[in-house]
Amino acid sequence: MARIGVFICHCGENISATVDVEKVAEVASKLQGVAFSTHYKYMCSSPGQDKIIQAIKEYKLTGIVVAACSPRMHETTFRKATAEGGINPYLCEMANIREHCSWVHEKSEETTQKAIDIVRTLVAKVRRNAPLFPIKVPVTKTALVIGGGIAGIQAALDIANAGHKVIIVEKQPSIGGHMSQLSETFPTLDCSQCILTPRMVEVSQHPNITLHTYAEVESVSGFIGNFDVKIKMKAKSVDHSKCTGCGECWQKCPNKKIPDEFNAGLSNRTAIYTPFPQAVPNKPVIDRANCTWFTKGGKCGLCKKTCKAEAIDYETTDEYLDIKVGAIVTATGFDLKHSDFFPEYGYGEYKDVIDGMQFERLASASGPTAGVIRRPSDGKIPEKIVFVACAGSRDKAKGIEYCSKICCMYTAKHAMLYKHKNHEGKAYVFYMDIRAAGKGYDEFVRRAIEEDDVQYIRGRVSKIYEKDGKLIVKGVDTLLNAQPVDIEADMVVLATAVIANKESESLAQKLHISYDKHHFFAEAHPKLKPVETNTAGIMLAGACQSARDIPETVAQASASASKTIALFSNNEMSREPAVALVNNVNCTGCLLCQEVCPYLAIEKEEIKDRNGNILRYAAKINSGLCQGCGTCVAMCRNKSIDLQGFSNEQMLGEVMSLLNKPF
Amino acid sequence: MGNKNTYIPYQMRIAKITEEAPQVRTYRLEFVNPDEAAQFSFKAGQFAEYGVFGEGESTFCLASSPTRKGYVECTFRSAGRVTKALASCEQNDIISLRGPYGNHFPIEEWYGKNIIFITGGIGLPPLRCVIWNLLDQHDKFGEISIYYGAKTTKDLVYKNELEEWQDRGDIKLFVTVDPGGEIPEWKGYVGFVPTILEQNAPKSDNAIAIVAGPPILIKMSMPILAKNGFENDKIYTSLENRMKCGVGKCGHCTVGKTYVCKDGPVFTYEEVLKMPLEY
Amino acid sequence: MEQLQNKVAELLEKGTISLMIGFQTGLCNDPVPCFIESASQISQLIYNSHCKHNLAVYLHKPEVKQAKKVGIFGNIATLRSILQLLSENQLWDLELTIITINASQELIVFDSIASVEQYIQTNFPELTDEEKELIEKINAMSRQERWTYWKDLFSTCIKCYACRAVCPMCYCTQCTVECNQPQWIKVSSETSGNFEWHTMRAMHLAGRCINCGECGRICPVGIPVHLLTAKMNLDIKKEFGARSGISSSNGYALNTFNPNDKDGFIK
Amino acid sequence: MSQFEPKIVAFVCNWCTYAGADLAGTSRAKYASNVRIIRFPCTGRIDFMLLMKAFQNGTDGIIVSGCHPNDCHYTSGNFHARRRWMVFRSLIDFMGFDTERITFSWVSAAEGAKWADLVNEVTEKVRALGPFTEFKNIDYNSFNQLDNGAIAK
Amino acid sequence: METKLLKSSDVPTLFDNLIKSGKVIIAPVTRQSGKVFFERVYSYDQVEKDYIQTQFSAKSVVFPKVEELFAFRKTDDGVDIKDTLSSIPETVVWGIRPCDSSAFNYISEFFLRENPDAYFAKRKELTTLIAIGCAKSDDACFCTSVDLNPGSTAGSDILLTQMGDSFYVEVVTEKGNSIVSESASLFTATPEKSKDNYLAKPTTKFSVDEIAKKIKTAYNNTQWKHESMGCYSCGACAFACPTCTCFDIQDEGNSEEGVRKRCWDACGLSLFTKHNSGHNPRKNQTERRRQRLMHKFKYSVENLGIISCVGCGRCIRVCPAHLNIFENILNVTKED
Repeated sequence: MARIGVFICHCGENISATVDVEKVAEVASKLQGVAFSTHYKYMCSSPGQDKIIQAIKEYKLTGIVVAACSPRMHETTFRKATAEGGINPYLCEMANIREHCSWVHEKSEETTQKAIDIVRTLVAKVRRNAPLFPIKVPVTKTALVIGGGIAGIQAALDIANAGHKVIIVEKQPSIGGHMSQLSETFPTLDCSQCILTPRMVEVSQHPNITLHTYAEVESVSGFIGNFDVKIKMKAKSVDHSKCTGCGECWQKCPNKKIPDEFNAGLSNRTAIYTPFPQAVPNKPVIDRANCTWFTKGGKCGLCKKTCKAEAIDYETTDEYLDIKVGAIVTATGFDLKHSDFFPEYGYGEYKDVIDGMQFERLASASGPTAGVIRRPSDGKIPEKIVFVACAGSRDKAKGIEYCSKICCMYTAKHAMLYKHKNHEGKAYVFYMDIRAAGKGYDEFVRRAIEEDDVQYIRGRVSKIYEKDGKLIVKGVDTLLNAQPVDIEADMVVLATAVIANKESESLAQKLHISYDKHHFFAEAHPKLKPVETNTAGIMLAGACQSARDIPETVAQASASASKTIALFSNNEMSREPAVALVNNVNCTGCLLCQEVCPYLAIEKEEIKDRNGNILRYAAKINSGLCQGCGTCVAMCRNKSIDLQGFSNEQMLGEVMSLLNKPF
Repeated sequence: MGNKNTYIPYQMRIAKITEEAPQVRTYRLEFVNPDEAAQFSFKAGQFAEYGVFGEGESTFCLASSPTRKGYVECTFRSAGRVTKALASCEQNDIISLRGPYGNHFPIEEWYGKNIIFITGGIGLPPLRCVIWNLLDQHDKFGEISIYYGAKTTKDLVYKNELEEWQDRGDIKLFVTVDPGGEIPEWKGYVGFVPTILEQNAPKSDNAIAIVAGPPILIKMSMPILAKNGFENDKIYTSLENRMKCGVGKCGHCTVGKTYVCKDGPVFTYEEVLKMPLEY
Repeated sequence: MEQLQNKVAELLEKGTISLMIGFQTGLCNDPVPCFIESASQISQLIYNSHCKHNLAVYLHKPEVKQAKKVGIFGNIATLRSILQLLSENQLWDLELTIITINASQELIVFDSIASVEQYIQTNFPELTDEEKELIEKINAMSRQERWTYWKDLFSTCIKCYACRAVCPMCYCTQCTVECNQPQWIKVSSETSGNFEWHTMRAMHLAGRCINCGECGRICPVGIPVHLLTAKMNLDIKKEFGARSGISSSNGYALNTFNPNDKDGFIK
Repeated sequence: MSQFEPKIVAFVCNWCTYAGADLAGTSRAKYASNVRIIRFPCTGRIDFMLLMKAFQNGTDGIIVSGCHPNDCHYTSGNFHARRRWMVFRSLIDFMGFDTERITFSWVSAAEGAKWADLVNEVTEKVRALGPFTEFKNIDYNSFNQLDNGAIAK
Repeated sequence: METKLLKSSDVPTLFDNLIKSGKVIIAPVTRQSGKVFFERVYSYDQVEKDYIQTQFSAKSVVFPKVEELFAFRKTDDGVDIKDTLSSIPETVVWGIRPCDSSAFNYISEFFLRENPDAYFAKRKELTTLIAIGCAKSDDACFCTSVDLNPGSTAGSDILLTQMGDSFYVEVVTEKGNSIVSESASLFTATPEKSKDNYLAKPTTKFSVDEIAKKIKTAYNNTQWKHESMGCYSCGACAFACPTCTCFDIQDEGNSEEGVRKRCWDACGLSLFTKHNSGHNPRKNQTERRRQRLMHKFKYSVENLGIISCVGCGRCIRVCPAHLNIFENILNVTKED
């Protein structure tokens, strides 16, 4: 039968003070299957471990029980020692007679008896332990980056520069994301595009990066190191391999009245278009929803006629691309809450009440006004602008209790930019608190207040309405004991809340990652695993996780990149072998277990005869996905599933021996 | 057995363990109680109930030759609850043994005849007993040839004895492995036992054929033997039905009216054909 | 009855089915299952209010599987069993034609599983009054009384596994009582072991049992085993609002959960 | 005579309650020594058959404990377990088991103190109930053996 | 064979004497399930008087449902084995029906003719059967079809037949005689009488000789499939049957100590013949059902010269599917 070695640790005095270790060792030596038993002052010390290694050799042990502290403390230590002794490390178990016994009970017969029982239980388990071998999973050294904003760009470049292939999927016709829309960036006021566009170009030219714009993730299956992803390539109607990006087509396009997303609706674009001049790739797509050819059924066709490269092809359809990747970085960014849920502020009703992004475009040299700040209604240069921070954020009533984090800073920036461009103009900021905790942030706000004398008013705006060409902003100044403030403004800028991307929920479901009630993706651990998700191999970068500014986003992108690179540093990863296995001879294929698996690790297997006819179905567990919770094991009616390391034999053995029953 | 209580087993001490093949072990068992050893005798082809206390009993043949006294040997593949427990035993562990049970090969009737053994895999052990029995009195028999095969070279049991027989030179030994089961240094045949049998077309005059092993092997070999003129009553085989008691009581092994445990396990092919197809 | 016989004859004729599972008259006019493979046997086929067997259990038989195109005469219980079995990935290897006779004695040949589901919705059977009464009676007992009640009954259990054999939901090729590594339940029949067996059976059927009551009806020693699963079903319906055998897609309350499940009993 | 010391088996999950018990240890909380812990990866792994076995083989009380809802290391093991326990509990109650003898509890890795209290509480409760003999008494005097010739135990 | 008379009013006294004699008394008892079982009784009023047939036969007296063959305990130099033969008590079975008694003849032959079974032998030797002839029968009864009848004495030690307010006593064996002589005062002498008017008259379903003839060729009858289709493959019939003898041998315990038991098994259960390899010689219920019936009416005749069916009808009463053994037999012996 089994030849088990039992090693009782004194843990200095920690155990021996209340437990009679000699007695435990002596009783243990008589247990069924025990070939050797001893006790020692510090089992975890290297002489202690040597005792194990020696005993294994000397007594040809087939199993080890170390009665000492909690396995959470030293299991790995002793399993290593066991391995050194020359037998499979998983043949070693720990009996916890410190935390669960010596420390919690007084010195007494009972305490010693309890220690003995614990040891007996674990001996019974080890008698049924089987050698286990870490599960090797091959790693596909290609990363998928979802989203081509600054987060995605940064992550992609870091991974690509480490020498791994990267595939970027961007749903817009161009990468760049929100950052490409910004005018200047706080706190340094350097031009956003000037720092971004070089990176965009780098991406497009990087030998390790494949870029799929105007594309979306359709489905994701598989597991860490081995994801199978289906990508939907939306029909561009333009063959980019032929297109030279000359621009003839969009100048000719008759359909010029389409609100331009890039300029936040402040200007128009054509049906065949590139989002912005520095777009990457700088080649157009046809927005079929607005193209006469598609809406009016084959009329127009001007672009096709003009295109000398003959790149225009109305026949193209959505295509699907299957790729295999080892890791996924999710960098899908954010949306701005459209302030139409603020009737009292008249957004949408009054042309000159705009949101932060629209102001960015007005202030941007590449914007509709070429950087001159004019109000949308009549193009006049506003003399008074009111900025409203926390328009929606930190407002339970509006369902958004969180802080959007970037508004304080960009509002200060906006006010500053306005003052720099119109020295005579007046800028007011209504705020709740100013959150400027970042390198050079508070200085930046101070500069706005002190050098550019922006008027900061602590209080909320209750109402905005139009009165003979002016926007009347009614608010209170809480610092002047809540006395009402009315300002006649020419333009109002609302710092509206940062919210999750509207597709984020469906994407999370495709990726099987969890998300919070605001649909921001959830990290695996708020402190210690801030960029991982609860699905191994899927990382988070940027504002898809929560509101973030650029520096944070970039830092996190690099963090998720480094996680990916670490994963790719091995050809295969090895996982703990504590996984469930199906006995597919007995399995009835009811597959009721599929439901209970949190990791979707259970698949349907066809059992065929020699001629390939299906005889029956059975469950099959993907050991790459299985995390070994064993929920399926307990719910399998005829015990066709078992869990390595916590097998039915072992657990039943423990129970029976604990009650001192033969089994 | 007389009035002795059939169900009280002998206690046997494991004296020697041989690893034959993956999952296959041979135990040499010695009686804990020497007087039992003295009175214990059996004939080639009989089987016994081997038990692990606390786990239960399992049926397989007595693989050593009755001519070798003082111990018995058994060879088994670890498959079920009992055989797994048996396989986890170590030298000097004590197991239980009941028997010998069943009929035996009518060796005396074979004097002067040529004997052909046809078997595969774990089917050799029941015949090994007969083979040694014959070899120990070889002069009484004609030519002895053995056709034995296994899936792979690894799965061949009694490797040393196969060599020993090879070297004796007084037996024709055809050892083969299934196609794909061979290793580079393999010198024996490659192919299924029936194929090899067909190629070597054994003569049926004054010959006895003994077939044992997996059902498929038996099924495939019979027509070939027939083709070579073996009559059904010259072909012997040993059935291996599920058994519990070994003495014709528990009913598990019945094939029609026949209790394989007490009327068998050794049958001529003629007898087998008379039975319903329930083995 | 002719109606039924003619219909089946027609189905056999057209080759829609090659085997019909129905009822025939047995000893002292009890209806007993019958298996009709040719028009010549049609006359055996009967139907009356005593046709209580749950014929669905036969759908697991290899002999029936061989027939492939199978017609089955089903009372509500049978229909529910079929739905539950479908939801558990069984019966995929059969081409079923399901026939029933509704309350107003009309013959119905279901054209699709969907229509069976439909039919069930409108004819959902609760427990029989007598079952309800018994359960009430047992609930009313003191704990000790309950214990003795069951102990007494279980002590007569001979582990013939008839309760398992007649249950359409007990289709495991190897039941836990037969798996001996480890040996969960003693092979020999002793009261404590019998307790284990019946607890296990009830747990495995809780939320899957479709209350046909067969197990109780046929128990050779007269243990009302069906009450255990019936009780469990009542509780599951109460706690989780789930019912078995009403849908062919999702049918099991215990492989899913609701984060807000009551846990008053948990400290 | 000395008071009856109940035998209590605790089925706990590795991530919460086991760690909780460890914490009780490191913080030197003192509690009744009647409990014996069996470690499972997750409450979802705890098979009701094991609880049955424990009862049948003479435990006087059982504790089943794991992570609080939403804290499961495997996200949903404890939710599934909770449903199973509900059913199991009402089944054995229906069969006349004393459900007082089985206690379900959520104990997190941070609740060392709760663990200690739980053990004391259960120990007291079960001690008050006395030894669990019902199972022990049912074999060998029943119909099965017709009373004629089973080994006297 | 001696015949006597016993007043119904004296039966309790006789019963008390039996109990006083220290023997284990097994008699029909009605359980709360409403079914009648043989059980140990301690007084006459526990005994069920009005029953046609007990749910299970009395074979468990000599062949218990679960029987411990021996207990073992590991010692330093071997294993200590102690069999249970010594603990087998003297037993009297009261109220067994003639069909059951005659079944004892068959199982005795089966267990004792070859490789005699020590446990059975001991139990049989220590068991006395006091049978009571059947005043009533039901549709399931068919003893007359297998050459028995409600008054046959075969296998019994004593046969009682109720005649009005007294019992007609036939003392069949020496064992029976000793019981009678122990309470001699209760029995009055009486001449041989005809009990026929007091006994049930179950209808005869078939002629056993004819069946015996036809079944020789029945193995390949196509009816088997149809006849066994309804069978759920549970063990109820075999467990209820007075002549079914199949059993399983199981160990309980561990290598340190435990018991080796034998417990009833049934050839109808699907795993009965399954090999470890997964190969199952009797895969389908058709074969298993056939095996059971052929054994009753053909194989046991060939092996022991006795039909192993006594027409008690239990298998019919307990069958979940209401399969009917005599109908089956009749059908499979019809010409194909």
